[in-house]
Formats: sequence, structure tokens, C-alpha cells
Amino acid sequence: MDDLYREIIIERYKNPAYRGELDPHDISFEDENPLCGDHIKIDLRVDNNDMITEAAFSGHGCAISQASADLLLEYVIGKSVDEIKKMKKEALLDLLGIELGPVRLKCALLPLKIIKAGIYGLGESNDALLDEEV
Amino acid sequence: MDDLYREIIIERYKNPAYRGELDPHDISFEDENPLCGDHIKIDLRVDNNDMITEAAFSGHGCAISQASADLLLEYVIGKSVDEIKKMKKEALLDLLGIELGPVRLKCALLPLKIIKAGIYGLGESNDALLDEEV
Amino acid sequence: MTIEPKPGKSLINIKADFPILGREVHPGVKLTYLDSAATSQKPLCVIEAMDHYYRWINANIHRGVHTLAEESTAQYESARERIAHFIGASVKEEVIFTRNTTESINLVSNSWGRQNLKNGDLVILTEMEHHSNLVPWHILAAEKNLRLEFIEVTPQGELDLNSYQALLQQNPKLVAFSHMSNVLGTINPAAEIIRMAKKVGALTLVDAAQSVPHIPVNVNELDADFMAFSAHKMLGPTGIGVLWGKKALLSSMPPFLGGGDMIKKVHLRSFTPNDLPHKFEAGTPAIAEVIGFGAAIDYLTAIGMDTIARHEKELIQYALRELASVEGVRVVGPESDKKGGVASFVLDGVHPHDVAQILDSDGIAVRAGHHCAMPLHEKFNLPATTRASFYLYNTTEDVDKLVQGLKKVKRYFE
Amino acid sequence: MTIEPKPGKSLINIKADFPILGREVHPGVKLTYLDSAATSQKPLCVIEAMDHYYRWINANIHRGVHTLAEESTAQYESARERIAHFIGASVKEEVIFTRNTTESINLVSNSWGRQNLKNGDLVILTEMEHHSNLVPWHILAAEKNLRLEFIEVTPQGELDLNSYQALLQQNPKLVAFSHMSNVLGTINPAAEIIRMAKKVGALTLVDAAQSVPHIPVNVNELDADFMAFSAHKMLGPTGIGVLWGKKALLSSMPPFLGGGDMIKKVHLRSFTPNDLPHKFEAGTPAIAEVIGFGAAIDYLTAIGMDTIARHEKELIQYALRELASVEGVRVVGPESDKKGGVASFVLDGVHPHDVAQILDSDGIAVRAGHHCAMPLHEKFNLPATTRASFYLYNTTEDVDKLVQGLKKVKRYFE
Ligand SMILES: Cc1ncc(COP(=O)(O)O)c(C=O)c1O
Ligand SMILES: Cc1ncc(COP(=O)(O)O)c(C=O)c1O
Repeated sequence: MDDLYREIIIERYKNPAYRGELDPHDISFEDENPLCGDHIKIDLRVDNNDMITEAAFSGHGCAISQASADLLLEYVIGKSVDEIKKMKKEALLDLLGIELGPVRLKCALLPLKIIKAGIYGLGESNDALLDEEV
Repeated sequence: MDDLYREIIIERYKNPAYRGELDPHDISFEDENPLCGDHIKIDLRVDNNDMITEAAFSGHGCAISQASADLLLEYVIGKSVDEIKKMKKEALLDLLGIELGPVRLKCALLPLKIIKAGIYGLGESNDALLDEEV
Repeated sequence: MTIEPKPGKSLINIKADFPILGREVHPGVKLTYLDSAATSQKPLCVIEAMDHYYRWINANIHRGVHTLAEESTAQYESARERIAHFIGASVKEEVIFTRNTTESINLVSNSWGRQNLKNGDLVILTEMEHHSNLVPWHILAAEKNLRLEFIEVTPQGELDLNSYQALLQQNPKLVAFSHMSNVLGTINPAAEIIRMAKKVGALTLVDAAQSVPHIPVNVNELDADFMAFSAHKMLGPTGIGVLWGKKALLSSMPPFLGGGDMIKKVHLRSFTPNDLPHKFEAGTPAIAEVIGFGAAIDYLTAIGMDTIARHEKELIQYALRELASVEGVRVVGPESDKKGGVASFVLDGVHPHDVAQILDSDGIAVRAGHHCAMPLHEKFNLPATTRASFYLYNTTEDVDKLVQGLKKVKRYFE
Repeated sequence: MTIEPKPGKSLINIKADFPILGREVHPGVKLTYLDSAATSQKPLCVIEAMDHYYRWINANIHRGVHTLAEESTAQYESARERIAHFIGASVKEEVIFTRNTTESINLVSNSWGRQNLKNGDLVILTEMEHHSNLVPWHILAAEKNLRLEFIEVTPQGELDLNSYQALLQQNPKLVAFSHMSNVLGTINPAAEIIRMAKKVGALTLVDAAQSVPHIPVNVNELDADFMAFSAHKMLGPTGIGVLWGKKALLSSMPPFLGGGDMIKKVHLRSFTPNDLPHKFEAGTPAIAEVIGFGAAIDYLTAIGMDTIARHEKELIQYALRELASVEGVRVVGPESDKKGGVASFVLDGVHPHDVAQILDSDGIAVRAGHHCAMPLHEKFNLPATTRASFYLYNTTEDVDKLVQGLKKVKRYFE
């Protein structure tokens, strides 16, 4: 249990650093996990060198999905769009630092799916996006 | 086994007393057991007092259904149509004198179903006919 | 039907009949199972009936003359008879074996529905249906251009019979509704709903997935036309369910699936369907599962459905009282006098998935999500709820554990 | 797919793994089971896998976050993966769980068939089909006014590929055929039949109910579009079968049954179907049965399908030779090099039901009747046959018992 709800997750859930919306933005994508009703939108600003300069997320959901979104955005800021395209799901799980069963894994990985779908400019997100580049 | 294939059954199967067709006849009906391909036709002659005077069966099938038909016809000759309407399946099983599982029971009772359907002048036979009068 | 229930088994020490209830789900942490609305646990007698079948009896049924085939067939058909008796069916041919409630409802929509419903026809459902009693009608409605209308659910979580009365004026062909909601726990007035439907000539289908396992249900008293339920929610195995239907109605319906056993004769280009119930059981059925289901029925009968219903009523009363004492918990659905052993709730500030996960760390198994009733959650404006559901093997100690667990969840998120 | 088969288990002493094979069916009379084409017996590991599941793991799958639900889901999906690997499927999403072969074929006729076939379209079947691969097409043909044509069976019991070639000229949309006949034992040249169908753009469905249990089958090598089989014929439990289909094809098909688990989202009047494989698995599936099926696959894999096929080939060679020595016995179907372990026969002057019943008195379980292949029996002008069918646990002693039994039958009727 303590493994699952590490302090950082509860902390990020209660006091997220990147909650909000960016207007204008260069990239924006939203999606949900119908199973539990998690719904997340991610907005990004990207500079001329394809570097992510600003990021924010909005929506609602469980502690895992919200903390995951907050930690992910902290991670992506300052990285290039290409780097994020290549980001593996393991990298995000490392940030969370917890073990998850298959159902909760969906919560944890939702933000990564969304950010990749946004970067690739896809109409919808899918699980294939989680396995590095597509 | 010896219970099942009493001598009388093998004997009746090999040398039936009532095999044949009656032409003309007063009542004729045929039916089959699609499960095993047993097919039997029974012809009857009935006098003015509704007494069954002659009977014959034709068709093909297993020893049980054929012996059952032969024993049944022996039994019905000299009886009134009304008596046969009321005949219970137990009476036929007594004639056969054996214990049968559900699948073989269908073989044994096919002749009774047929004779009753013929007497009632039905378009088709059905299992309800086996439980005395309908 | 001459089988008489043999009541007498009591609920005392009943947990011992269910091996899993003695299991540790984490080192040193015993299971507290509060997820019976999803699927029930199985008593040893059910597990052993199937084990025995596979070890000593196993054969394909209906067509064989060898000993195993005859024994299998007899056990299979005996289970059908006991199940028919359990729900008060007049004849065992009215009990059709399916995979689950879901397939039972699809059988009706595909066979009866496709034959009898046409462009513009109205089917009445309710806003509290499980997806199993929605999606089959969505599929048929799209194909046939049917109208679907919904009996409203009040804020208290009951069916609004006024809205139903209004819909009945529009010449419905079918009213299909759940006897007991798997989210709200509401026990709907099935007999009255059916009586009202009959007045306007509509047929009725009862989704009894949650009622038959928990309260006495008699199809003849209800006077329904179709009723669907699943073995796995009533101590029986997975993979087996029932569609009960009135014999005349089932006889008039075209076959659903085609194949072995559902036929009398087959030619290259045509076939003659078999008699009931076989007409609707195509291919090798779930034989061991039917036999296991029979054992479950015997177990429930020995205890008595009245006893079970009373026990669960006491539990839900206790649970609602205890849950009310936890600040921030809000239970959806009516008061305990109108519902069965289901408590779905939200806890302020904590997502149901987090609630369920933290409860699991204490061995408490509850379900979180939409419980296959998304429209109902939309109606109540809740993305998800946490659900604790009870069965005959649960006790007030299980409720106490839940309440303790919720207090721990709150500490975590404070 | 990274699971590797672990061959190594041998067929020696294998009967000990099957409790029922030690049973007495009459006092002092041991079972000789020769009815595996109807359903196979189950090894202890399969029975115990399900027993263990119900005792310690049982929970509903896919939606739960508690420990039992996660363990159940993992075991269920792991079985899917092993089954996919067993038949050489590229991805596990191509394995759809159904009740049996029959439901698998009905799924194709209802979903793909209803979407893609129209007035006058041709479906090619064969004269040796099981009712399961006839009646679903009869039903659809009546609804859509399809044409059904049949590859002829030669007097030797093989498919006449010339008659097939002629039918292919008529622009068929689907060729659906059984890989191995459950009556004749004929193993049809599936790869060639499929290759020929592809040339004219027809899809193919393989009824593999008798092949997957007995010979190595690889869907990718066959290049079929659909394949159907049942667990109960391959050491697994009743109530579970598989439809395998090419992913792109399955993705393009509309749902079959509607309900829980097969949806992504549900609104009051509409729904969004789920991804594969869930789109075709509505409601609570046969969870324990899938897990039992997984154990059966492991057992078969440990022995190796090549070994099993070789063993059965030896048995059928021996059986055909021995049966030929009994005067009045006539076996239908091709020579042993073209068939699997199935010997259907007639005995002069004795009806198959009588043969089977007298054999049963010696504990020998064979099947008598039309074996759900009435058109084939009509073709051969036989009302019924007696069938002995073999599996990995049968031995030449079983064949000897059969031959002794037949001699006894003859004495009886002489
Ligand atoms: C060739 C063939 N196809 C289909 C089936 C039907 O299998 P099931 O009854 O498991 O659906 C069988 C088994 O009887 C068979 O032998
Ligand atoms: C009210 C109701 N209807 C239908 C179902 C579907 O049952 P099954 O999944 O066994 O088909 C359920 C169970 O989830 C239910 O609670």
C-alpha cells in the first residue's frame, strides 16, 4: 500500500504543479479512460527548435492518473518533441516509482498516451502509442 | 446386458410375427426417430365395433424398436381402439421386460407413439401421446 | 416437479463452506469479499460437484447410449429440473441454458425481437439498466429502426412509475427492466411493472441477474414473459446462465444459434428445429457448469431464499447506518427498506479507484467504476462509484472492516 | 509471443493422468473410452486448475482493482496468450472466446455474414460437414437468400477437388469446411482448399473442432481467415471454445452479442464497441473454463502435437486392420494414411444402437447415430453408424477390446 500511494503521488494529486490550461498553445489533446471516468487534457507550447517550453493539464481522475500527468509534464518541459515521441512507458512508471496491476496501469499511462497522440497530431489515441515511436 | 437383450427381443427382431403392410387398411401412420434413423409404419384394420382385428408394421431400425413394434401389435389385436388410446407406456415396457436409458427408451416407445397418433388421426406424433389419453 | 426444498442449513459458520474466504490476499491480510454483485464465491459442494463430474462421469450428452453419456445426460437434465423448480417454472422445458444473463437477453433480442419488432416499434427500458439490457436493444434498434424509451430514475434511485405510465400510452411492444439494480440496489416493483405492461399488451423481460441470487423469485407469480440470470452470481460456476420464457412464446420463436442438438433433422440445404428446450441450445453445452449450477441451487434451497434475503436486509441496514457515520461518504440509491445488499458510494475528494485500491491493501475487495451502468452514472453526474455488495456469507464484521478501511483512506488523503 | 512449448512428457502411463479411465462402469467392468470425437476426457491438471481457481482466485475480470480481480484477469489473459501461441496466431487479440465451435461459426455467420453477404451470394460448404457448419448457413441463407453449394464427397470419403474447382468459378464469397471429418476421419487438404479459395477472392472458415485437438495446426501457415474449435474435445472443460480470426477482418466486423465488457462507452441510446478481443466477448465470460483450457493447452504442448498425431496414426492403422478381420464390419472413410483416429462402421444385420449398447455392457463407450452429420449419412445411404474414436490416452488394447466386443455382438445376433 505504502508502495502504491507513495507520498509523492498523494502530494502531486493534492497539489499539482502543472494543473491548468494554456491559451494559446501549440499542441492540445484530451482523452479519457471510460472504465473509471478519468479524463485528462494536456496543452503544450513548443518553441522554434521543437523544444517543449510550457505544459499544463486539466480534467479529473484518480490520484494515479493525476499525479502521473503532473510528473510527466515536469519531465517533458525542456525536452524536444522528438525525445517525447521516443519516450517509453517504463520512463513514466519510473517517475511514479510504484508497481501497478493492469487496471491501474491504464490510469498511470493515460497522460503519456495523450501527450503522444497530441504530438503525432492523431485523431485519437491508442495503446500502440505507449511502445516508444510509432 | 442379458437384461437388455432378452431372448425375446432378439427373437422378435430376427423373426417378427407382424412384419408387413396391410392394404387396404383403416388406420396407417409412420414416423421416425431421427437420432438413430429408426423408421416405422404401422397399418391397422378395425371392425365395426372399433375393435382392432389386424395389424402390421414395416420400416427399419434397431432391435429394440422392431421388437417393441412386434410385441405391441400382438398386444393390440383384439383390443378396442379406446383401450389403446388409454394404453400407458409402462404397459409396453412390461411387454419388453427390460430397463432402458433415456436414449433407448425413445426407440422402445416409438411404436406406441405411432399407433396412438394413427388412432387419434393426428398430423404428427408427439411425446405427449405416450402419457395415456390426450 | 416433485422436488421439495429441504430447508434447514443455517447461516452460522457458513464462511467455512467457502475456501476463498479463508485466504490471505496479502501476507497476513485476510480477504474481506464485498464484490458479490460482480460475481459470488463458490461453496465447496459446487466445486466438488464439477470436480466429481470431470473425474468420473464426463461424456457428451443427449445422443449417446453408453453409460457415461446416460449418466451425464441424466445429471444435466436433473439440474434443469431443479432450476425450473427453484424459480417456480411450470415445466422444465422453459429453462434454456445460455452462457450468462447477457446471452439470455441477446437471445430474446435476436430471436423474438428480430421476428416481432419492426420499424418504429417502441421498447421500454429504464435509466438504471446494466449494459447487458441496453446494448442488445441498441443493436436491434439500429437494425430495425426501433424507438427506445426509458423509465426515469428519481433522485432517490427508484423508478418513476409516472414516467412509466406515460410511456405505456405509446403502444410499447416490450418492457425490459432489471429487477434489482446492481448499482443502487433498488428492488423494483416487478409484479406491478409487469401488470401495467400487460394492460397495454406489451411483453416483459426481467433482468434478474441481481434478484434471483438474493431474494425469492417466482416466475409464475410475477407473470413475466422472459427472465434472465447468471449462475456465477448465485454460488454457481462461470459460463452458465438461464433464459426462462413462457413455453408458448419460446415455441413460437425462431432458433437463435444453429448447430448440433438444436435440430431434429438436417438436410444439405434445410433443417427442422428440435423441440424446447433443445431448440435454443446449439452445440455441446456447458455440461459440467450446468451440473455445478444444480449443486448451487441445492445449497441455496437448503438455506432458503427467505433466510438469505432477510440476512442481507439486516446487513444493508447495518451498513447504511455505519457508512453514514463516515464523514464525506455519500451512498447512492434508496433507503434500506427498498433495496438489497448493495451500497455504492462516493467519498469526497477521493476517486473510487483510489478508494478501492487502498481498501485492497487491507484485503477488502470492493469494485470501483461504472459497474456496467454508464448511463445511470451519467444521470447522477458521477464518473464512478465505489461499490460494496453483500451475500449470504457476509457478516457485520465485514461491514466494520469496510468502515475502518474507509477511515484509513481518508487519513491518507487528508 | 515468447512462450516456448516444453515437450518432454511421454505417452507412457498416460492413462494414470485421467481418473475416469480407471473407473468401473458396471460392477467389475472397466471403462474403455472410445468416444473422444464427441468429447475428450480431462487430465487431473485441468480439473485441478479449475478447482484451484474457484477455491482461491475466483473474481470477475477486467474491471476490478482488487487482488482477486487482478489475479483472475491475469490468468484469463495468460490462457488466451498460450492458446494463441498454440495455434500459431500472430497476436492474442485474434483469439475470441466463445462457448464452443458451434457458437464460433454462428458468430461469423451473424457478424461477418450478415454484414457482407447479400441476395444471391454463394457460400461453399462440403457434404461432410457437421451440423454446426451447416445450420448457421441455412439460417443466414433463408434470411438473405444466399446460395449454398457443396463440395462433393467421393465414395472413399474424400473431398472431390474437381467439384470444388467447378464451384470456385461461380464467384463464392466464403468457403467453410471441416478440417477433419468427425465421421469419416478424413483429414482434408486445408492449405490447398484455402489457397484455391484465395485465388478467386473468397474468404475461408475452417471448422477445426476435430483437427486442432489431434494434429498440429498453424493458422498462419494455413492462411485461413477464420478457424473454430472447442476446448472440450482437447482435454479442456465444457463451455469454452475459440473463434480465431485475422485481426483486420475481426476489426472490421460489427459486434455479435451486446452487453458488458464488449463496450468502451454506453449511452442511453447508443454505444461504442470495445477493442479486440473484448468486442466479441459480451458479459461475464467463462473465466474458470478459459483457465482450465489453458491448462489443457499446457498439457498438450508438453506432450507435443506431433507425438499425439503419430500415436493416433498408429492406432488407426492398427484399428482398421483389426476391424477388417471381423466379418460383416464395414468401415466408412478413406485409408489410414488420409485420416485421423476415427473409425465409423456398420455391422451387417445389427443396428448401430444395438452395437453400441452391447459394447457398453463390456464397458466400451462408442457412439451410434448420425454424429451430427445427417447429410453425409444420407449420401452414404446409411441411417446410422457406430463410431470408435481415439485420443492420446487410447492404446492397442482398447482396440482389442472393441474387436472382442464386436465378436460378442455378432454371437448375440447370429
Ligand atoms: C467437425 C465438427 N464440427 C463441429 C463440432 C461441434 O462442436 P461443439 O459441439 O463443441 O460446438 C463437432 C463436434 O461435435 C465436430 O466434430
Ligand atoms: C443487473 C445486471 N444485469 C446483467 C448483468 C450481466 O450479467 P452477466 O455478466 O453474467 O451476463 C449483471 C451483472 O453484471 C447485472 O448486475
